[in-house]
Amino acid sequence: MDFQLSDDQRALRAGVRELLAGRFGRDRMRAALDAGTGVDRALWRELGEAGFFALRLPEAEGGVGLGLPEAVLLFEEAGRSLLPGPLIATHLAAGPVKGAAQGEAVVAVLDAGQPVAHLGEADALLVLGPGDGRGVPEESATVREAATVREAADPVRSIDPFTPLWRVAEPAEAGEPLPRDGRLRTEGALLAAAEQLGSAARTTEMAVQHAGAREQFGAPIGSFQAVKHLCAGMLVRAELARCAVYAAAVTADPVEIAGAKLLADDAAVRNARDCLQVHGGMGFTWESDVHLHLKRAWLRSGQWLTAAAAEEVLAGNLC
Amino acid sequence: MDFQLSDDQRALRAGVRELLAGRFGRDRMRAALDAGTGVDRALWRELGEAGFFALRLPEAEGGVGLGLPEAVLLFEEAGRSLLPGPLIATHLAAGPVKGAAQGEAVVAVLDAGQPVAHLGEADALLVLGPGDGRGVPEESATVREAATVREAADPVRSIDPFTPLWRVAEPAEAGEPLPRDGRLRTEGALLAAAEQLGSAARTTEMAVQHAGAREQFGAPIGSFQAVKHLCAGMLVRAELARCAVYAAAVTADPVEIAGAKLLADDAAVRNARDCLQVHGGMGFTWESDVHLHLKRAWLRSGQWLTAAAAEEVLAGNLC
Amino acid sequence: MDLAYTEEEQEFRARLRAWLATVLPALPAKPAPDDWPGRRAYDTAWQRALYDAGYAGLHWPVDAGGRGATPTQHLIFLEETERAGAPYVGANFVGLLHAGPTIAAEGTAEQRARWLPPVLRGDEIWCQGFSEPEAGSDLAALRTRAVRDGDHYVVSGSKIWTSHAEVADWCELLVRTDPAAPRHRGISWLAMEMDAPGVTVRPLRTLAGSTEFAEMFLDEVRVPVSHRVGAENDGWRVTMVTLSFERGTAFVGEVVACRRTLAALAAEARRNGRWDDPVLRRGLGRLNAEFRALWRLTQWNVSEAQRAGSGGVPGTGGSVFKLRYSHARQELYEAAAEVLGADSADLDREWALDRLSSLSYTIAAGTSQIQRNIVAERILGLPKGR
Amino acid sequence: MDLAYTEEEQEFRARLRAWLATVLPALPAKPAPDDWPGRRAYDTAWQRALYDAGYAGLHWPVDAGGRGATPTQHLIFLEETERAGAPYVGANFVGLLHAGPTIAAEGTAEQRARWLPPVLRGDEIWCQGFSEPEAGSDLAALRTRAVRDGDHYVVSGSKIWTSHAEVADWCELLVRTDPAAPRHRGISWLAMEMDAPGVTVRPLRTLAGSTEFAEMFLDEVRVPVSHRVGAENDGWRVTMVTLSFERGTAFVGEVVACRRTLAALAAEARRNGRWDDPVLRRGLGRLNAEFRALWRLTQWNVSEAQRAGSGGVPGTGGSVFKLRYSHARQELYEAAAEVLGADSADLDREWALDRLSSLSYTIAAGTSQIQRNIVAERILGLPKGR
Repeated sequence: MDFQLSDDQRALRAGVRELLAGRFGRDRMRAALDAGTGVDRALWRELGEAGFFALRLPEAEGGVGLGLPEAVLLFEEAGRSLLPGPLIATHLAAGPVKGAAQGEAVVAVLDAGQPVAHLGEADALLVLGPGDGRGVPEESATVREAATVREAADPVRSIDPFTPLWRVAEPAEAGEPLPRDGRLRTEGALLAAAEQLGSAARTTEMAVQHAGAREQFGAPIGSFQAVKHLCAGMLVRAELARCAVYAAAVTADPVEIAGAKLLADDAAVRNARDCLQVHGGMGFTWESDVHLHLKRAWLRSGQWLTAAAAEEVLAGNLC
Repeated sequence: MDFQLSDDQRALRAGVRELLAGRFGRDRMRAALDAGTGVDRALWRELGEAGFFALRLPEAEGGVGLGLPEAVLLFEEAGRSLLPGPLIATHLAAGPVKGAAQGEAVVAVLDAGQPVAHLGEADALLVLGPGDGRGVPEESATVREAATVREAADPVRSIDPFTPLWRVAEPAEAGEPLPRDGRLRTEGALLAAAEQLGSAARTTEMAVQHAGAREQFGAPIGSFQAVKHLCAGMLVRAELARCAVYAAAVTADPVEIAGAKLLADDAAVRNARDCLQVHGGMGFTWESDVHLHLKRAWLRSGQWLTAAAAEEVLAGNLC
Repeated sequence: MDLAYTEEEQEFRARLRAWLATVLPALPAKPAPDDWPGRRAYDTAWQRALYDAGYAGLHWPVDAGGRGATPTQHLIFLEETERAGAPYVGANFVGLLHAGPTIAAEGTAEQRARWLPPVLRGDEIWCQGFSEPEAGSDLAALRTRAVRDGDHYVVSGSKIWTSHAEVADWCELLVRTDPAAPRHRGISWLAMEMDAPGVTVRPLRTLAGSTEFAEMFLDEVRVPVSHRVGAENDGWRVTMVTLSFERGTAFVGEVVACRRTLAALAAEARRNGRWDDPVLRRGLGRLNAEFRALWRLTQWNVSEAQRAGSGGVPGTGGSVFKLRYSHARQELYEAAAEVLGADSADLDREWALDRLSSLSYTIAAGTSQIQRNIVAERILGLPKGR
Repeated sequence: MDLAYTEEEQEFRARLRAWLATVLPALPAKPAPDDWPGRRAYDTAWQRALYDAGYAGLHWPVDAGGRGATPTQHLIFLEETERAGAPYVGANFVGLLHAGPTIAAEGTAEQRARWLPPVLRGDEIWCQGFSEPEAGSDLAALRTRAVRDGDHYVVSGSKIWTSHAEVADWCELLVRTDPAAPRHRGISWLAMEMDAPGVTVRPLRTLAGSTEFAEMFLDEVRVPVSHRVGAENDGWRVTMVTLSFERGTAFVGEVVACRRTLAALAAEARRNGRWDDPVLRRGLGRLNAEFRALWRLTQWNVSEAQRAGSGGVPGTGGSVFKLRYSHARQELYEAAAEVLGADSADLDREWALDRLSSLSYTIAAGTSQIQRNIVAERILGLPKGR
């Protein structure tokens, strides 16, 4: 047993972090926010070239041939950097959907009852089967063209400025069946958990940085226990979520993935909340990045596997 | 509107506090604990003389002729002082059960599914009707002799050293019907909430006293924010519960009583927990009084109206 | 413990209710959130209506032009106006609830005569210039400087979190007049005209996307010395006297509104089927207990203030209320998100924007951390420090 | 990220499992909690059995008589013994897990030869005399005095929270040898014989009604200077070196036990019908996530220690674990009380006493408040102070 990152995994993580810092650092991120850019097609292709989407495709099929643990490291970095776009769906569609692996296609996801993120920019739609994560086995997903679905869809004013949402009618006709093994929902949940982990770790850093720099009452606010203990709680949440997410990536066990999603959702939302509290009034401004983490964390909590469904999976596992 | 204690109410509260300080101060309380005394018959009669049980009986029937608000002040003091015995049941039985009003009789309560507190010392048993607080209307209670029930009962090793418990078989035959208005369960819940409030306020005082006196790292521990904020949270819980309990006593509204029980249970249990945390290792000793408050608070949370039932009552009220 | 209203109080309520029933239907449509002139006009028209009906300055002392109402009458007023859906105090907030009372308590006869009547009539709007970017929780660390130049102060610095700055006539300003004095001793309270040269207002966008607040930049703004209320360097005491005496009514309307929201959430949950989830349903039940108790705590504090007489009660009791209330209200909107499910991501759905705004409750007007310090030190008497 | 055990580790596990299957059925009945001689005999017999089978001092360095096992092997050992229901380390705890490693790291050759073998063989039992009534979280405030008198120290003072004091042979004792020095600089580490004149042990009753701990009163107890480990006045460093290097294995058995308890709670809830309450059921599901993650965090910390080599890892990582674990375990017993309903008041029901004991988890061995300070200051680098 060696439950630590391998040298290759560390190198992979460092590479993605560097790529995102260069291509989607804070200035570009805020510029994209101001411009209302959802998916930047050029960046999407660069992500494709970097193997973001083809990561788990076999090398024989033009992929990188890596596994879920490596994918989790990538999506953790995406969560840290607030990278927008339907990354998970496009990653899951790599292979079956033409162009997804290369970042030529943008693939969004349709999960019944949920608004569709980035429908306006998507080429194709992954339609999840009705498996609800509560023991009902997941049915095979299908693929549809985005354009036809968009015709009967209405844009929603999204709470997350980086994630445009569309409300769609339930799809009447079936799409193309996907030659996958019915694990899309659980894999999606795991990758969303990885994004949440990245966000939770990032807001911890932001809170610590602010607490060390901001002075009130003649001292850095981080020297007051009230602030100090908020930050400590954030680290604990992020680190426990990290172990849950990494282990779930190694085992790919649906129960472990449910636990990872539950803890990572919790860590992302509560850490963003605490980060905002540590930032005080400054955290309440649009200028601050804290709210971008919080809003995305809220959205992700409702996607792929909700807390209620995850808790039922985890309870069912006890018997 | 004048939602503050009247002069008479203040005098009543001061009187009871004085009575209990004299008759059940800390030394006597600990002596009773060491001796394993449950109900002290002499004290019970003194409580009777002071009007503890006859408080709400009309003066024409030999009572004091006061109402629920005054009763709540009395039971709050009982909760503060850790006074043991089936106070609520005896109070509720005053009038219908001979000797209860005077403190000559000890009346315990039988609530289906619950262990019976102080059965071994009781003369009579108030058998609650099956109304469950969730909207099922409360059926009339009955009264039975304690001795016959005791024959088929087994003593339980009680978590609260002041509250001996007995497990009883469900009563086969009905007892004497009680000429009351089917409000015993709600009134019992309110008085239990008052006891919880007294306990919550007392553990707040204990924590503050300890935090001001105990020095660690060269300063009173109450000067550290971590301890300070625990104490502040305790006061907030106790004061909110106080307003809920007092208002429920004035209105006697079952929904308001459900809210009062819910908040007072929460305040008593969580304040005792936080008080223990503030006391550190010393709070973990038998010598400390903190655990006596916690154990009683746990017991009371399960009596008369549980959190689950209270929440359903309060939810039902929203529609 | 008496929760029944006196005959006089009931009459007051009935009269008010009758008046509201007459005037509210005739109100114009509410202006858009970013239409500042429209909002000013709307809010001041409502203040004028209150004035004409004898409700302006209800809680102000009679000698300041107010009605000298009891705290309970003020509570009834706030409860009934909220219930009836009357306009909120809005742009009149600072004038009626802070600057006005400060001037009434500490101003000269001349100052009272100049500034108080226009507030009551809705003729003039005030904003507040207290917070600064570098002085958030630590208000006394404020740096905006005022240097005496003859019969004027020359004021430079910046302020933040100023509501209605775009349309205010006056600003109650805390400035440092003696940089050498201990932090709390070198501060003065000034009334600054918002159209004075050197005042720049820049809207501040919040995370809710709105511009409810502004930043204010002061570049050598000249303020007459006669616009100082209280003695020079005594501004901290002047403003704290007003801040620290309240009558328990600060959140009356909000609690009423929260209880209405909670009932609406239950109705929506029944409609969309989520009511069948006991976790959600019992959570709403618990919130019902919270807000009912917060209402009772309000009545408790108001009754205490009523007994204390005109002095009001120290604001520390307000910290107990604010601590619980701000967290309960945030939980209310989290519950709303649960009820809405996936629709909670839709900003056009009810409660979605409220959820965002509610994030400030544990920060604004004293963070929960500061409030806990106040409760622990000033009510419980725990030692200061650390 | 590799969760698979190596072939060598799997063999180690298989051998251990086979051995446990042989010896456990032959164990005598467990003694009563208050039968101290019986408990000593039971625990030391088990240690002797481990010694004979080659498992004693598994994690000790070979040159101290240990087996030099890797952290992962130690994890496997603790996991398997807990799973199999083997006796807990019990009375051997301090000797094997603290005093022994301290002597191994800081003792002279003579001291190692004298004290280590009897610990490994289960011949001698140690207890710990660190905490004092006036020095709880603030351990360095200890007051027990040791005054040099020729080749002895004369020790007077009192200690608290000493487990197994009634039956221990030796006590690892922290004493103040230089009252004039800064708090951390005047402390020495002594090995004290428990039957020395002047040592009085008084059982300390906890809120659970049991006497797991004792107070120890020292009245001019003479301890040979040769029983001091490390230099005079260097005892703080001596003991912290041992405390601050752990290999992530501190709570392996406990996490395994919590997961077993959780499954048993689910089974009981199914039996008594409370499983149908979604609030309770989903709460158990959430605890499943917690304890699964705590198990993974354990494996993470152990793997980190394994990579770090013989030095182990700084104990700060342990603070992250302990913070979450102690709260999760308290929640576990609150869930147990929910499952039991009214029966939770019955001390003879399973989990009722555990619930009481669990109240100490957020206090003992560093309160959660102290742990948060450690995490904030030593891991996150926030400024000390306040």
